[in-house]
Amino acid sequence: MNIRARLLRWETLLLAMLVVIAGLNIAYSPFYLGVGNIVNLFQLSIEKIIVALIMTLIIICGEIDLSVASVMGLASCVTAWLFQMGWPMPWALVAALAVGGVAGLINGFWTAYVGLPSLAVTLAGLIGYRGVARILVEDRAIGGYPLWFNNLGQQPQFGPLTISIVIFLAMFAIMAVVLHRSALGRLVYVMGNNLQAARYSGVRVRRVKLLLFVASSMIAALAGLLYAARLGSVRGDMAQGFELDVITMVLLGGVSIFGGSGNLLGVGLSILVILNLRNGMGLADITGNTQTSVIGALLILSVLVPNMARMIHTRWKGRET
Amino acid sequence: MKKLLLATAAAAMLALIVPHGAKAQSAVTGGKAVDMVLLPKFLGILPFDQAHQGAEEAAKELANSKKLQYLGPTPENSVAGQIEIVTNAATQGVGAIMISNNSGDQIVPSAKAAKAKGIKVVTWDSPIPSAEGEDVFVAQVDFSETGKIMADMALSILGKDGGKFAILSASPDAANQNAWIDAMKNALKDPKYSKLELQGIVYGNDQSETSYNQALAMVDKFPGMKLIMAPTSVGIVSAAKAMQDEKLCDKIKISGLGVPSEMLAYTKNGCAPQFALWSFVDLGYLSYYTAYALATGAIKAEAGASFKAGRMGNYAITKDPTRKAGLRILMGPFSLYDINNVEAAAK
Amino acid sequence: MSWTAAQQRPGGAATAPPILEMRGIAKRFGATQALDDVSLTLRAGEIHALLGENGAGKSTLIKIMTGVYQPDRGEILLSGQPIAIGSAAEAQRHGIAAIYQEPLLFPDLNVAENIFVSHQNRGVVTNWRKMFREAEAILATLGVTLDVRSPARGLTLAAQQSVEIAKAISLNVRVLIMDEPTASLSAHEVGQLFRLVRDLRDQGVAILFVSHRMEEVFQIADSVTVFRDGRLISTRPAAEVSPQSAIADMVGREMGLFQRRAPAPKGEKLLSVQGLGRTGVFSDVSFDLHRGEVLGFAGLIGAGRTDIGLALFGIEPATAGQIVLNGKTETIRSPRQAMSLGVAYVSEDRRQLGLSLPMSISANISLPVLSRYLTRLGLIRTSQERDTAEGFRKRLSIRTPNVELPVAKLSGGNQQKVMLSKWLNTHPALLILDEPTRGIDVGAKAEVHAMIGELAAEGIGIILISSDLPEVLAMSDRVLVMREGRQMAILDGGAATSQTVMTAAMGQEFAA
Amino acid sequence: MKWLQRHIRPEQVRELSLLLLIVAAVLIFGSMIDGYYTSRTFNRITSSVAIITVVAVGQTLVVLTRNIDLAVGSIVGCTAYFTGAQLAAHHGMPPVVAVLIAMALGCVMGAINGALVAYGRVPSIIVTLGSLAIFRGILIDYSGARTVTTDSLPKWLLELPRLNFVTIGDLDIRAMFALAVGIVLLFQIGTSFLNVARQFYAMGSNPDAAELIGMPARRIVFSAFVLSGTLSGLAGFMFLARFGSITVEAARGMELQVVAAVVVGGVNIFGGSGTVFGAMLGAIMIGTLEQSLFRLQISEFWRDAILGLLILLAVASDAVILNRLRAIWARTDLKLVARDSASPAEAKR
Repeated sequence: MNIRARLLRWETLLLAMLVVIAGLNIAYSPFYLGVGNIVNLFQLSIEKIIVALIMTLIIICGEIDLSVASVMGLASCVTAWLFQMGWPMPWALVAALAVGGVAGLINGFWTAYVGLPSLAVTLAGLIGYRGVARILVEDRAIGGYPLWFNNLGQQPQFGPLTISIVIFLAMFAIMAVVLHRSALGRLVYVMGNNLQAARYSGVRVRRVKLLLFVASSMIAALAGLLYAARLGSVRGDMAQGFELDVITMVLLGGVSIFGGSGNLLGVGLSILVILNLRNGMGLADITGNTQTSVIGALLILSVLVPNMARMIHTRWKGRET
Repeated sequence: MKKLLLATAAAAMLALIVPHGAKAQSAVTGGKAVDMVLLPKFLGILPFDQAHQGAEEAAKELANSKKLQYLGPTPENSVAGQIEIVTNAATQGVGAIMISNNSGDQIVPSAKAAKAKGIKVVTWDSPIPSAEGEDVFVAQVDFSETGKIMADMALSILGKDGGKFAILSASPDAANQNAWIDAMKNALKDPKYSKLELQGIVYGNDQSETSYNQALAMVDKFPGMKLIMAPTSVGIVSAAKAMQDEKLCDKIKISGLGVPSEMLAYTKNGCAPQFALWSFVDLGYLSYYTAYALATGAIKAEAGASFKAGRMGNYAITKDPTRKAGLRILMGPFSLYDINNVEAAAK
Repeated sequence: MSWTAAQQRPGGAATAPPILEMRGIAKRFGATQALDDVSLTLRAGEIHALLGENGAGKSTLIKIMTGVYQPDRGEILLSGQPIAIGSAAEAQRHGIAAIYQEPLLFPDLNVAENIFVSHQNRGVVTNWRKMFREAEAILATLGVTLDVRSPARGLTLAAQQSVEIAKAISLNVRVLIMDEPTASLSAHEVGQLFRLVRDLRDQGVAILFVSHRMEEVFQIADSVTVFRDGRLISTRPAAEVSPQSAIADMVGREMGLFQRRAPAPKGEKLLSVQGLGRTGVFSDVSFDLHRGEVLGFAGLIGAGRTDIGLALFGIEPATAGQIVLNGKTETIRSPRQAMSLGVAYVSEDRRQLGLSLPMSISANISLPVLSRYLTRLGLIRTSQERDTAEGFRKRLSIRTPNVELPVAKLSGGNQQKVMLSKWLNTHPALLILDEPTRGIDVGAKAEVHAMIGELAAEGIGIILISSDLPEVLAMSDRVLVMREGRQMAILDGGAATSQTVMTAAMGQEFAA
Repeated sequence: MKWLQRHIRPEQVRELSLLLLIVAAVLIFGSMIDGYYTSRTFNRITSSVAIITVVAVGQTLVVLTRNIDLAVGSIVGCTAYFTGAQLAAHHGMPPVVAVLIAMALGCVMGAINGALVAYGRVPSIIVTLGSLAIFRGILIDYSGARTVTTDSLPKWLLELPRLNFVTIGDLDIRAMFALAVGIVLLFQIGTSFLNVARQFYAMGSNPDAAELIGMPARRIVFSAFVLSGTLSGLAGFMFLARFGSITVEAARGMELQVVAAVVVGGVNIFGGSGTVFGAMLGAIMIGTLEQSLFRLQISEFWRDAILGLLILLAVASDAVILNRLRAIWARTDLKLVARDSASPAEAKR
């Protein structure tokens, strides 16, 4: 790859954005560079970015999982409900992960084995899993978990890092290896590019899809539990609406919604861009709709500006000859 | 001069209702620079904006050179957004933060972290249920009182013979609505209200379209229902509109908590003959005074402390009887609105 | 079928007025000079064949003529007037239409609408009844029976090509460009197509005909132009050109046409199929295949040849009959299982079903047997992958700077070789080749043929499904002829001639 | 039967299976709920789906071109609020002007999306995910946290939802529902018979081919978004009329309801196939489930779980029915083609 191609790469653009945003943050807020702030910056969105990693694989594979936020909610509600019923916390956690796995099996079964579009299946899941969570906790807020559980989400365990951040970093490394070095990752790309060709090459496409949906839901369940640990209290609306934020991160990372292209480096950078932007704006007392509008505009501009540059470039070139 | 007289008169009157055990009032001296954040449940809703006005008014009176930051999340991101704002405020090391808590106990870890950094955490409108991480809650009204008021309104609308009614709430997770509904259920145990029969609770998620559809559906689901009690300003308007559109106002009345300017038409045409609310402007004003007093060290967050909150007069911190723990400042009282006073209040 | 220009009209059309003149056209893509000072004249009532290996610049020229690309230099004259063709729509307004090698249909629109979709002056409102009627009429002149109301999704390649042709005919064009229109047609359909092309020619349409099938070119063309490496090598009346000289011009050296493969010694019995069938698709197919044998599958498109391949490979499993492989009765249910039994199926549609185009050559080749390239942790050993790919690059002379290149950047012939490599890498005992030379140039074709011979000699049993009859005849030891889902005959190499095969394919039963 | 199969394709009766499912749902609910078959039930369902249906028509057009418009909820909210504010300020405004204002505003917002997608070449999901937030943000700023209240609106507007278009026996067909059905009919006929509209299908079916044969690809995508925006604007007006009090939260999350209606209605999310009629049936299907579930004597907390399950079942059984139909057609097709192709060959001999 020559230098120009490298410069025009999506990841380079994201890196440039990240540098600019970090620079502005440093310039405008004395609090930005504090260790506590940097930890908070991750910590405040840690569940979303964990889910964004597996969502990357799902979208590259040409599918989508809209039910992740509801599964997050469901998992935390299952734990809360079982805990309230008197289960020991560890078992309640295991049960919640298992419930996540079941949700993934349901998504995967209808998508891979019945052949329904994943958008439709997981849209039903978005409503349905949230509904099950609601049945479990109704209008209650359930708290009072053992201290060790709350500490998992709230207290630093590894130097200044919380266990969630460590899980995220580990999972990023694992996902990067899976996506870019392993057989599964290769199959994910192949299926996203051309599902029929994969099938005609003897790839067990159904099994791979099922696996991805199960992984997606189980990771979402884990993220839901981390969220519950961080907040220390569980309600029926846990993580509601997170799916759009997660998908935004993945798309800004340069992953095509039609599957087949994108990489984890891009998603990692896009996560950093969004988190730093949010943090910087938060420290500059910009919140609410202004913040979401800025991120929305960034999302559009990040694709629009390079496109426009390319168009102008080709038009100029056309004039030369 | 006249104003001053009025204010003094009001203060004197209020001093009478200040609860027992009030010590001598601490003086709240203005002119100190304190970074303060007012955090509504989310942006774009009238009551919170009114509270903001009240807080600004207080800020001006107290000549705080630091600008009051009115920061809030978007509605769809309320919980996570509130937590984020509290956390960032802690990072910035502001002096005080005033939260209309929409996150139940989920905000506790971040509020505790803020408190640990020496930030005064005042809640208003909606408290932290467990009171952990909270210095004091500025209660608009007594939450048990709310239940009684709602039962009273129901009885006065339905008449002595009572009748069946149902509740249209916000979301199942709305802590103050849940508290009020519980209070009402408690109140209903009083034989005075024995003729009132609660048929069920329905949720409109504080969205006008959902509330509207839910109100219509209630008509079918609860046969014989004569009243919809909606302790939410969004729900009550939508329910009233729904009954009006279906020409059911003769059979089914609407009541609850509503903003007079939004309810005017329905009170006038008899769909919603009576409803209640408190002044959000005053609530914002009082919250600011409280937070400022705490942040400047004029008072301490402990039962018995009292202070003079500008035009609103004297207030004291007491234990919150409606929660297991926590302190509160009770603003009160309710304003009841009906055909006689709604027009004036709507202006 | 004739191998020379026997049916050519005397005198040619060299004197007819030129309709479209391309003068000194040049086009460069990055470092590649795709076209270099090319001039070509198309005359009314003339079928002009354009020959050249893939990458010779034929497609670029066609795309310039249809307004997809703009030339860097040179001018285009239409009836003597210089014109600019800025877009496909503009080309259409000038009466220039093209039929591409890969059908460009709209899978969700029905057949009739596909035929009329590019009409600019369809009016405001669609008159479906009229459109169906006209579509049926046009297809009838083509001798094709299709349900014009059915969506184009799911049509076979041949049917799709028929729709493309119908589309061009419906436009009343003055210049018709046909880029490999016969690539997926069977001999019978080709005959009908040629009848139609001649009709168009007689109506004064100028036709540019691109094909890799020599015998067809000389059957129909009035004049022949050969491109090589973006340059025009020769333009001559067809009568003065022989297939051999044309090929020499194309590749720059002398080269033989299809050599009949010397029959290899028959090995033991590999596959025995008894009464194989799939409900509603094909039925009662029985044959044996020995190691080292090439069994040709001939028949019209849609006769069920591909479906047998798909059944043996487990994509669309058979519902009746018996498959005995290596002496064991097997029920093949999935491609995975088929592969484990040593079956490989090289699909006819390399873009849709064969390759993952944006991915590298090496990744495509290793895909079916990825497990072979894994470390114990399930990671891919890319160096080993690359070595395999390099091996095949040498063995099949795949022309590419390196094996990390995306397959999309290769020419059709080289893509086909990648496909072949991919399946050879599974070390198959039974290799099913479905149209292995569709749309690839003469040179590559010869290489594929040589490869088939080598593989057979190594003892692989090969099923060769092809609509290119000379190819089937030259390569096969025996030929199985299908018609409408039924097996019509199995002809021994000696008995298989174009005559006997066609008769069987058209519905005459032979005693095998 | 043969004749039927020759002239009607499964794709054309695609909506039939959904219609059957709706009828089945109504029958099942009817047997479970007392007094279900009343004009009131009909009214509840039709009124609740009218607005969604109008937006779903626009969404269908966008989805047909292989795009998606997630900004519709924000557009509906913005137009409802803005039109409401204008009507509150100018009571004498003629109804037509109010409708036009709403549609014009929606049109402008749709045009912004469309321009970015078609001419800026930004994927639609990115554009509309962004503008979903931006439009809502503009609305929150513009509103100054004020609510458009019912009493500030002119009387004719408030009476609009109660207006009957026609009354058949006990059934009142409300004007808003009639309007929605009218729009569906208009666009159904348009997309079936207008050559310009057929290009939407072509674009979504094979964008490369569309461009190659000289279709104005960008203009098609652009106009799909403009139409979606305009229809959302109209829906915004209907929203204003129906709900009266408009906060900045109006129609938040509607995009998911609309996408659900479109997907359940059988519009292929990857473009090229599906009809606006199907989208309406999808909206009616979901509306029926929602409204009927409410009538069941079950806990408020059980509704969403059952709704999710029913939507999944609807999509699945729809797919199953359609596949069955296709299989039946394919089998007869084969016979027909076999017979047809046999004849010319024999004639030749």
